[in-house]
Amino acid sequence: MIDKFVPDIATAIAGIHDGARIMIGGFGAIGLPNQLIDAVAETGVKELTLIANNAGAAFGGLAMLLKTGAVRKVVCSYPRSAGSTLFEDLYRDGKIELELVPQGTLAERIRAASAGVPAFFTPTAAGTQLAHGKETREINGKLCVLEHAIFADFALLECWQADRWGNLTYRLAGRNFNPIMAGAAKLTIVQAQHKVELGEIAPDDVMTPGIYVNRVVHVPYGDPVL
Amino acid sequence: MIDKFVPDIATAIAGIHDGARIMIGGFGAIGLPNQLIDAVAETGVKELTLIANNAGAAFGGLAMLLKTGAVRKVVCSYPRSAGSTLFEDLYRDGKIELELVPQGTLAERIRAASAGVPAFFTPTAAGTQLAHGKETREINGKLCVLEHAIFADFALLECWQADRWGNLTYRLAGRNFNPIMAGAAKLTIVQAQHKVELGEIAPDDVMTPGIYVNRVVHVPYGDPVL
Amino acid sequence: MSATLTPIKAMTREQMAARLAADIPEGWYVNLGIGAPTLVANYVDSGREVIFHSENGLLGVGPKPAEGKIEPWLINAGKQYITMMAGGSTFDSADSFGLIRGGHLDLAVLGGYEVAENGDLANWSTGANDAGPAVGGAMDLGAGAKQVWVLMDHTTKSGEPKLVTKCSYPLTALGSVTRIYTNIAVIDVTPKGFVLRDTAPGLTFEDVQARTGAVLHRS
Amino acid sequence: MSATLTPIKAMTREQMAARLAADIPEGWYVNLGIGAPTLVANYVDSGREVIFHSENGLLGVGPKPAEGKIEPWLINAGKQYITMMAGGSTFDSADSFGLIRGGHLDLAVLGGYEVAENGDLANWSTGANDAGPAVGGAMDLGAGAKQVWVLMDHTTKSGEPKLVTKCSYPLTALGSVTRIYTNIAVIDVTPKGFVLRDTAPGLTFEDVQARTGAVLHRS
Repeated sequence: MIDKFVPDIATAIAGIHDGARIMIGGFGAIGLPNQLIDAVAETGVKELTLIANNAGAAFGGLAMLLKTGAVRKVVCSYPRSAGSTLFEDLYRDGKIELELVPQGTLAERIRAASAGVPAFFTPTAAGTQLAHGKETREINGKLCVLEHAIFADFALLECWQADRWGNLTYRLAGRNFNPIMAGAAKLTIVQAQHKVELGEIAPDDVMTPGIYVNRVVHVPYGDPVL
Repeated sequence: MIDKFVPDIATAIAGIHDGARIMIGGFGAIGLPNQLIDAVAETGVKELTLIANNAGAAFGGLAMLLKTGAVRKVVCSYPRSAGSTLFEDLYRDGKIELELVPQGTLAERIRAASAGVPAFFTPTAAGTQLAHGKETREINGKLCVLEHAIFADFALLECWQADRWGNLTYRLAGRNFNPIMAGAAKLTIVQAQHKVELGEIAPDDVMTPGIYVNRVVHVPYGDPVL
Repeated sequence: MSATLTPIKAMTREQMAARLAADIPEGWYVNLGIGAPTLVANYVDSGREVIFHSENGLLGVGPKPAEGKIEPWLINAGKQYITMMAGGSTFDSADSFGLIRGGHLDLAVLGGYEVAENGDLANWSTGANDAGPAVGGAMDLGAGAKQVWVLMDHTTKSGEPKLVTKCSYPLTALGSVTRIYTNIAVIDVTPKGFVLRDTAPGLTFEDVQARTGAVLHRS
Repeated sequence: MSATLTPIKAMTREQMAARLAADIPEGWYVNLGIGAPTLVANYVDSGREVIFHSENGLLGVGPKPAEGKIEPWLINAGKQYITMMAGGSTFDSADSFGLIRGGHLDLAVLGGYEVAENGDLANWSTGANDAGPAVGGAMDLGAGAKQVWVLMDHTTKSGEPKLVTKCSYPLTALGSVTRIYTNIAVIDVTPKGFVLRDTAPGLTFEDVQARTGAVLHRS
């Protein structure tokens, strides 16, 4: 019998190692796998590369990882946060690297990794600083930039419902980067608000098919806080 | 008030012209907009390019379009049909052109048009006849082929539910190429089994957001027949 | 520059947003950038359906939630709580930016540091020494939307023009801005350059030209 | 070639499918190509969960529907009615082939015209004069699945070998086949070439070698 549920968070994150490339779902404070991130921070792993849309606020999850010095590099579109200068301070002090990627290019590069598309052309960022050093080509009269798929070792995600095959649903704005990161990493680890029986999610309602998911842990933490 | 419903099939297909490039949803007999296709065939338009996974069976929809000589070229992955030699006969007689595309490459090229990705690399078909004349490049140690987005003038789709904003759902295997073609054409025309009130489809259940849809006609024809 | 100019009565951010909102046709799909552009949603006449997109994966964004009626799983790109209208839909970030990059948005309303007379936009970085640069979806919106309208003050706080012949800040997108709504004017970006379309009450063409860093054309 | 060989008792398609099915580990995600590979689903022990994918956008395909229990909106890639298991899911064609091309399938079971000793597969076209060539998802599956097992007769009806040093028909995918289940043997495709893994009851290494168009290695 296939059962992707693991008994606890420690088992869920087992194997995350120094130097790992980790994707983290979420946009702002919604859809972030905070309990998984906290647990990773507690393991004391170092030299991580994080791939995520944001780089954390003042407290919790991502901020904790950054504060403890576990992160060497961040690949993201919007590292700033209204309530915090944590990232800026580390960046200015040269303690963290940043690969800044336009949000749509970031999303598409992650989706490309999952979908077996090693590289693609996009008009986004053509002619700007963020395309410096990248191959360009005019296609259909538009200057385009060649962008490559972003792969990771681990993806940490948050979902609304999960069954034992790893089928997932998300709630409203909690979807964001979570479905596309599932499948872009060698190992996909999910924290789920609700554990449901196989078949409770109708086939047409599954948002992430279980094929992309390796481990699920039931973490009914309630509503996110901004 | 936005209302994408049109009163009848004739209004839905108005404007389809000689030489048009038309995408048609469906896989096998499921999810095919047969009533729209029949109506297009009856208008007598000619020199069409069809972009679809299959090229019709012995009767109905696509077969009728082919029989009437309306189609100059087919872009598809699997023009053969168990019960029919209609396409093969036309092809052997030089009456129809074929651009044969691996199914996944076809789907991704259509999705690329909708998603603003003008071209992408894929390992599929590398080193085979179907990559002849195409640019290739080794990426991450794998030979890949450069493939371009496929755009169309019109997309004819079939859905399960639709509301007046053009939000759509599909039923089981009826989804297939329909959601990705919505958005790859200049004008997207949908036949819907069920007309529902705005808000009846919950935000998380919408499969094709109305932004991709221009016209919807209510055609409650019942179940497809193989 | 500002020292030599007569004081004028500029519009407030709310007035600018209302002015822009009135120009959005019914049925348009519109993305509102973070900051002042977000205000535009408050000024679209409720009898006119305009469908707002939020880059984090939402279409059909409604007004701010009423006091005590917050849905904790609904935020916009600016990380503020929002509501959804009947007919709203959700999707993932790849689909959300496919929608942007694929040219399906009728309009993106963005803030700006500078707009050049050829439509170049600079709105993500004020320079190379920036501590912790951030871009978000600005470049995707700039490159992808059918029209890009910029909502910004006409000059900087120190009176320097923000409508210029050539942007000095790092670019967001090339040649994409089609119209600019400022606190003193509405200006189209056309093949011949900036064309004055409207002014704030009581202002003349010359008032606007004096505060613009490039040639202004009469419409 | 066939004239010089002693007659042997080959396995039926059903026996070949059952032989292959027994080798699929629990928990694998598997695509079954149209034709004979489809039979494999009927021979996976019901106590062992194997998740079948259908290229038209389904995961968790179950057995054939019982008489009179057809769901008209559920077909497989071969356009036959199917059922879905609890835990099944549906998605569009781009997602379905993203799943294939992205290397998420543990296994694709395909039919074949020829397999070369370097793993090249030819299974979509018998030559240039083909009237109405068709490829479907074969090239995507050949390039994308982690393993490709081919289920086919060991020779053509006229006795010509289908396991060869080099394919003569147009290729489907290069170097992707990892194992071949035929009506007389199970053969691994390894860096040194074809390695015999198992034979049909009563057959010897020499029987299989005599019907194979390339060198066969003992395991």
